[in-house]
Amino acid sequence: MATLELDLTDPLRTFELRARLTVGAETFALVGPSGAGKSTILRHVAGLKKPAHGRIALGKDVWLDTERRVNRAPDRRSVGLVFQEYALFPHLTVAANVAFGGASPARVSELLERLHIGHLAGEKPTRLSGGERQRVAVARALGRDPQVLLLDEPLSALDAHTRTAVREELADILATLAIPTLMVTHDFLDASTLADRIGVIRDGQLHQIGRPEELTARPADAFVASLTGGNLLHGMAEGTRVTLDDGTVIEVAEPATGRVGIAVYPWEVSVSSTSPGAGNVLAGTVGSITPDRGRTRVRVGPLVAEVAHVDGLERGARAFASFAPRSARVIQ
Amino acid sequence: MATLELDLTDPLRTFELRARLTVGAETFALVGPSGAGKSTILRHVAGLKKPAHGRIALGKDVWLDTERRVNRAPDRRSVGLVFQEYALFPHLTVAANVAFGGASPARVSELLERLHIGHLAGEKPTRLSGGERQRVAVARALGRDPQVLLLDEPLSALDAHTRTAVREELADILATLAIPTLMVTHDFLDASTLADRIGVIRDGQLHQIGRPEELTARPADAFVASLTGGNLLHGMAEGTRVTLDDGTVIEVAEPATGRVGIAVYPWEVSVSSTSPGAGNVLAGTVGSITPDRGRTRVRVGPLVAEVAHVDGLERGARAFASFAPRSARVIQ
Amino acid sequence: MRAGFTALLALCLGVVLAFLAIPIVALFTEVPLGDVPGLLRDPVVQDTLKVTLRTNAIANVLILAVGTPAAYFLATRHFKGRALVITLIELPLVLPPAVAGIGLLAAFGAGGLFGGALQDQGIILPFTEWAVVLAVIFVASPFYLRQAISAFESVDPTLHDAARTLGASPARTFLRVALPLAASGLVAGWVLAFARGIGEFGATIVFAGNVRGETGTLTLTIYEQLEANFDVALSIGILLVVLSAVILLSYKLLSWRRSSSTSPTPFARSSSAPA
Amino acid sequence: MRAGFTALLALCLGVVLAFLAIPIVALFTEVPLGDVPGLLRDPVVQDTLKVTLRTNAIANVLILAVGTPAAYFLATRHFKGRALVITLIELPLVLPPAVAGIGLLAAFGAGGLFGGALQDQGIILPFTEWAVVLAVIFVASPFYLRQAISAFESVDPTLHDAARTLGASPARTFLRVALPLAASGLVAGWVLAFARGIGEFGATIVFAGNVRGETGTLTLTIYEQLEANFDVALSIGILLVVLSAVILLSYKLLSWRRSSSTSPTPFARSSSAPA
Amino acid sequence: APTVYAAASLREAFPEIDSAPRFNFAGSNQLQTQIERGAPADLFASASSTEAQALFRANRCERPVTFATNTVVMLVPAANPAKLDSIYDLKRGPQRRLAVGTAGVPIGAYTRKLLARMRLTSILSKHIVSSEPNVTSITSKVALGSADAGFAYLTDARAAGNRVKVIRLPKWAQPPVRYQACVVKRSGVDTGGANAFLNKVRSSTGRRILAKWGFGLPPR
Ligand SMILES: Nc1ncnc2c1ncn2[C@@H]1O[C@H](COP(=O)(O)OP(=O)(O)OP(=O)(O)O)[C@@H](O)[C@H]1O
Ligand SMILES: Nc1ncnc2c1ncn2[C@@H]1O[C@H](COP(=O)(O)OP(=O)(O)OP(=O)(O)O)[C@@H](O)[C@H]1O
Ligand code: MOO
Ligand SMILES: [Mg+2]
Ligand SMILES: [Mg+2]
Repeated sequence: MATLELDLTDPLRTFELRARLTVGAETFALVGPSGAGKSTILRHVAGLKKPAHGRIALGKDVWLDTERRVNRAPDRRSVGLVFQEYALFPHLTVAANVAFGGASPARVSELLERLHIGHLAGEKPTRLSGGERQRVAVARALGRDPQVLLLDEPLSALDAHTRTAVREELADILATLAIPTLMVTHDFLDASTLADRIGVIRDGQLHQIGRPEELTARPADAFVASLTGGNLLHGMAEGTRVTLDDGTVIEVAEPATGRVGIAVYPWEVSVSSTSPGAGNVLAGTVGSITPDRGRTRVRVGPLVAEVAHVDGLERGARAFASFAPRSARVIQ
Repeated sequence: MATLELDLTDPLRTFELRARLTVGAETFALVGPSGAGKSTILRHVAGLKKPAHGRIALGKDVWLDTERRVNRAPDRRSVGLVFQEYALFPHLTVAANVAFGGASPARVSELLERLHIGHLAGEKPTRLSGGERQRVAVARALGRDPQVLLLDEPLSALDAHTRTAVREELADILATLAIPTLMVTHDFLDASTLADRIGVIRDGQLHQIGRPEELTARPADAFVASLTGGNLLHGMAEGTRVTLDDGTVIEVAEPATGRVGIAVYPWEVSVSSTSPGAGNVLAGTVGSITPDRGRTRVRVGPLVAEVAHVDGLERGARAFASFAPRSARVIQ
Repeated sequence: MRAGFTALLALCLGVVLAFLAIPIVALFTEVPLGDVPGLLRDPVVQDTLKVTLRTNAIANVLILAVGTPAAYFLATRHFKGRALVITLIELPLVLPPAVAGIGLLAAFGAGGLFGGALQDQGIILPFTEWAVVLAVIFVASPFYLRQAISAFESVDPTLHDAARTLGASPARTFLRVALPLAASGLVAGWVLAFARGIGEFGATIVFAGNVRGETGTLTLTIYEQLEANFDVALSIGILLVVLSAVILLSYKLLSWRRSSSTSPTPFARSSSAPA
Repeated sequence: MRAGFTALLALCLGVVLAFLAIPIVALFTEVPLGDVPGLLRDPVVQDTLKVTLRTNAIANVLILAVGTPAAYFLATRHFKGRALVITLIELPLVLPPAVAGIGLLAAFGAGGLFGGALQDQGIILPFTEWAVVLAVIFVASPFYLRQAISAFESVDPTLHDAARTLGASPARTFLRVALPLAASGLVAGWVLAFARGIGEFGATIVFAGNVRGETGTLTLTIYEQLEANFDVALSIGILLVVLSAVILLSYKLLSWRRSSSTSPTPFARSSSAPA
Repeated sequence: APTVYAAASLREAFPEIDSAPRFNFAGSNQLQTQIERGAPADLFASASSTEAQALFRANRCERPVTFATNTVVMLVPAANPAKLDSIYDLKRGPQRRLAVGTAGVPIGAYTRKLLARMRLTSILSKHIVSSEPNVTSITSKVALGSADAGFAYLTDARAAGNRVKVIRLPKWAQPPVRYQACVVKRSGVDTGGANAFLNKVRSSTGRRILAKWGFGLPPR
C-alpha cells in the first residue's frame, strides 16, 4: 500500500494553514476546534481546493506539486470522501448513489451487504435515518475502490445512541481496509476508537501528533487538555510550586516558571468532605453530582472529579478535591 | 412555585402521543429516539401545537383544557422556550434578542452578565460561536421571567469540547431557577447532569420515569439499556439460565422465561486472555482497544468492556469477557 | 476535453451577453445623446412622465399595502385550495397583456360584468387614470405576490414560534420578525413589479386608451411618438433604460451590502438574483 | 383584536383574489363559448397559431440550449463583474417592450448597427419570422436565465464536490447532478419565459411588424382584430387564457408530485411558487 | 376642457389649434370601439366617415361634420434602400417589405381603394405586407427603415420630417379622404367644450393650421 504524503501551505481568511503529514496504511484523525482548517486539508487532498504551495503524493503518484504546476482534477485522484452531512444524491436511489463512482452492480450489492443496507438498495436517501445515510456515504466512497479514504466528521450527524453502534462498525471497516485514511472529528472518543494516530490542529497548525494515550498523558496545550477530558486550572509557577489564581498553592511534577495552565483529569481527582492530609487540595462547593458510566461525576469548585463513591456529599455542601502532584500536568 | 401538570393525547403521523406528567420546581428530561414525540410535547406546553385532547395547567392557571375549550395563545402562557437550533433573530443584536420578550434594559444587562456574554450585547447572532448562541438563547428565554422553562436539545448544536463547559454552566443556572423545567435531550450524560428526573419516551409513550441512577440500575427496555451505555445481548431464558443466541449459557439475577434481552454495562465486564473460572464468560475476538477517560474500552465479540488495564491484549487476539450474574439485567 | 466544457459554458454566456447587450447599446447610438435633456423637456414628455409616475405610484402603494398581508397569509396558513389560489395569482403572469385588457374591459367596462353597477354609482373606470392603475395592478401585482410569498415562506418558521413564546402577538410577530426578515425578498419582488408596471402597454392601451395627461404613460407615448418624433420616443426609451438600470443596480448594491454584513455563512455562494 | 389580525390578512387575500379573478371570469362571459371553436377555425387564426407556435418553439429551444449552460456558468463560477453581468441579463426584464423593439431595430434593422453588415450577407431580419424569434428571445430569456441561475445556485455545492471526488468530469457532473437537481427550477423558469414569449407584443410589432403568416402572432392578431372582429380577438384571448392556465397547472401538478415523492422534510411548508 | 379622441394623423395639428383638451390619438376604428365601450370622450374626430357615421347611427354621437381632407401618399425611408422612385417600381423587382394599414383602419381602407383604382392590388400579395393598426406605426416602420415603403397620409410624411421621402400618387386615383368629427352623446358629456373645440377647428385659424400640416380643406 502506498503512503500519502502531504506538505501544504495555504493562507486562509485569518491564518495560514500549514500541514505536513505522512499517512501510511493507517487511520489518522485530525482533531481541532471549529474553523481550525480540518476540512480544508481534506479538500486539498481530494483536489477540491488548491493550496497556495505544496505537494501531495500517493507513493510515486504525484497529485499536486505547485512548483511543477501539477494539479490533478478531483476525478483523477483515487480518493473516497465521506462528507460531513454525507452529501448523498437525493435524486438517486441508494444503489445508484453507490454505483455513481463506477462500481459494477455486483460490487454495489457486495458493498451494501457489507454495510448491512442491502435491503435499502431501492430507497431514496431522504427516506433513510441518519445511521443508514452514513453507511450509504461510506459505501459510495468505497465504491470507487479509492487508494485514499477521507472522512469529514463521519459520526457528527448521528444521535448519541446510534453513534456508539456506528462507531464500532466503522472501526471494523477501517481496520480491514488498510489504505491511508484521513479523518476529521471533534470528538476525542471517536478519534481514539477509530484512529491509530491523532493530529491536533488549531489555527491551521498541527500542534501535537501522537497516539491517543500519548495525548492524554502529555497534553501539549490547553485545547488538548480539555479535548481529552481534563480540567484546566491557571496559575503562576515557580519551580514545582504553582500558585493558582484563587490563591491555593499546589505541587506539580515538572518545574516551570511564569504563567501556566494545569491539566488535571477527573479520574485522577478524589473528593471528600474532610480535608485529606496529603496531595494537592482544592476546597469548594459541590456542584452537580451525576452518575456516569459506573462512576459518579462530581464538581467541586473548578474541578470535575470522576469517583467511585460520593458518600455523604450533596449539592451545595463544602468539599475537598485532591490530586497527586504527578497528576498535575503543566501546560505552558 | 407552581407545579406544571400535563395530560395529553395527540395522534401523530404514525402513533398516538400520550403523556401524563407532573413537574414541580425541578428539571425533568425527556429522552428518546428521533421522532419519539419529545419536541411535540414541548410545543404542546408552549401552545405552539394543540393536542387532540388534554389539559395543561400551571398550578391553578389552566393553559389548555380541550374539554372546556380553553386554549391560551403562546404569548399568553408564561413559558421560556430554548429551541434546538436556538432560533435567534438574525436581524437583531444580542441585546435586542434578549429584550424581545419585554425585559427592561437593566434586566437585559443583568442576564447578559450572568451568562458571561455582556461584551457581546451589540453583536448580531450570526457572528457568534455555538456556545455563545446557546447562552443568548437561554438569556432570551429567561428575559420574559417565565414560570416554566422548556429546553429542546439545548446542547446538541455544540462541539464536544464546548459542550462540557456549557453543560456545567447550565446546570448551575437551572439549579438556581427553581421553576418547572422540561428538557429534551438525546444524551444520557446531559440528562443526568442537568435533570432531577428523566422520562424515557418512545413512539409517543413514556416507557420509564426515574432518577438517572434508577434508569441505569433497572433499564426497563433495550432502548434505556443502550441509552445508559449498556451492551445488549439476546437469548432464551428459562429461570435464571439464559441461552444466548450464539449458544453460550449464562446466569442472570432475576428469573424469566422466553425470549429476553440482557443488558450488561461495560464497567461491570472484565476481560482477560485466559478463561476465568467463575461468572458468565463470553469468548471472542478483540476489536478496538481505546483509552477512554482513565480506563480502556475494549470490544470482545459482542461486548464492550471498560477496564483499568488490558495487559497482553491486542486487536484480533482471542479473549474472554466475563461478568457477574447480578450484572446481567434481564429486559423483557 | 475538460477545459472544453468550461469553454463551452463561457461561450454560451458570451452569446447570451452579446445578444442582450447589443440592442441596448444600439439604442444609445441612434439618438444624439446631447439632445436627450432637451427632448425630455418637451411638454408631451412632461405630461406623460407625470401620468406615469402618478398612476404607478398609486398602483404600487396598493400592491404593497394589500399584497403584503395577502402574501403573508398564503405563506403561513395552510388551507384546502391553497395551490389553486396560488395558481390563480400566477395566471396574470402568463396572460398576454392585451387579453388582460380585454378581461378588464369585460369586467369594468360599459356593459361589462360590473360596468353597469359602477356606472349607476357614477363611476366610470375605462379610459380614465384609474383604468391605468387597475391595468398596472393586474399585470404587475403577481410579480410582487409571487416573490413575497416565497420571501415569507423562507423565513424560518421557528423564528415565528420563538416570537410567539416570547409574548409577541401575531401582528407584532408579523411586524417585528416576518417583515424585516422577508424585506430583501419583498424589495426584489417590488422592483420587478414596479418595472413591469412602468413598461406596461397592452392592457393599458386596451382598457385605458392613450389620453394625453390622463392615461398616456411613457410606454404608450413611445409608440405614439415613434412616427413623428422618433427622437422623443428614443429619448423616453433611453430614460427608461437608465431608470431601470439604476433601480436594478441600486437594489443589487443594497442587498449585497445587507448580505455581506449579516451573512451567516461567509462561504455561501453569493446569491445572484433576487431569487 | 388577535382574531382581527388573521381576519385582516384574509380580507387582503380576498381583495387580491377577487381583483385578479374578476377580469378572467368576465372574459368568458363576453363571448358565446359555443362559437369559439368555429372562430378558431378561421384561416386568419390558423395562420396566426402556426406562426406563434413555430417562432416560439425556435425561440424556446434556443433559450434553453444556450441559456442553460450560461446560467450554470454564472451560478457556479465566480469572477469579477459577475454582478454586472447579472444586472445586464435582468435589464430586459425591466425594459418596456417597445424600447426593446427599437433597440433590436437599432441593432439589426436596416441602417442599424449591424443591419448593414447583415444586409451585405443578404440577411434582412425585420418583417421575417426570425425577427419574431429574436424579439421573443430578447424579452423572454431573462425570465428563464434568472430562475435558472438561482436553481443552479440552490443545488448544494457539496453534491457537486461529491460527484467530482467520485470520478465524474465537470460535464458529467453537470448532466448527472446539477441538471436533474435544478430541473424543477429550470422548468419553472421556462414556464415563465414561454408565457412571456407567447404574450409578447411590443417588441414584435416594432421590430418584426405584423405580416400575416410570417410575423403575425396570436397577440398581434388580437390587437388587429380587436376593432375589426372582436369575437375573433376574444376567442384567441380565451384560447390563450386556457393555454396559460393549463401550462401553469400542469407544471404545478408535476412539481407537486415530484416534491411529495422525494421531499426530505415532510413537515416543511409546502413551497408555493416555483421560487 | 373637453376630451378629444382623434385620428392618429391629427396628432400634430390638433394640439396646435388648441392645447387645452385632453387628446387621445389612435386609429379611428380603435377610438370608435373605445367610445362604444364607454370611453369618456367628448369629441370624436375620425379619419374617414365610416367610424363617425357608425357612431351616429348607433345614436352615440351628433351628426358628423367634415372638417378636413387628406391625400394618400407612398413613403420610403430617406435612404431609400429599395430604390423606389414610383409606385410602379413595386410591380417589378424583388420582393419588398411594405407597411400597410389593416383593412379596418381608415388608412388601410383608403390604401386598398387607391390600389384598386390603379389596378395595383396585386402588389399586396406580391410583397411582404405588415398590417398596421394606425398611421403612426406605418410611418414609424418606414422612418426606422424596417419597411421599404408604406402608404400613409401626406400629413404624416410632413410630421416625420427628413426621415422619410414622399412619393406622390396620381390625383385621379385618390379616394376621397374625408375627416369627420362629431360630438359624443353620453351622460356627463362636455358638449359645450366639444363644440367650442370643433368651432376652433373649423375657424379660419384652425383651417390655416390644418392647411399648414398638409390637410385639404372642405368648402365652407
Ligand atoms: N476558500 C477559502 N478561502 C479562504 N479561507 C477559507 C476558505 N475556506 C475556508 N476558509 C477559512 O478557513 C478556515 C478553516 O475552515 P475549515 O472548514 O477547514 O474548518 P474546520 O476545521 O473544518 O471547521 P469545522 O470543525 O467547523 O468544520 C475557516 O476559518 C474559514 O473561514
Ligand atoms: N404537526 C404534526 N402532525 C402530525 N404528526 C407530526 C406533527 N409534527 C410532528 N409529527 C410527527 O410526530 C413525531 C414526533 O415528532 P417530534 O418532532 O416530536 O420528535 P422528537 O422526539 O422531537 O424527535 P427529534 O429527536 O428528531 O427532534 C414524528 O414522527 C413526526 O413525524
Ligand atoms: O385612423 Mo388613422 O389616422 O387612418 O390611423
Ligand atoms: Mg469542517
Ligand atoms: Mg425534536
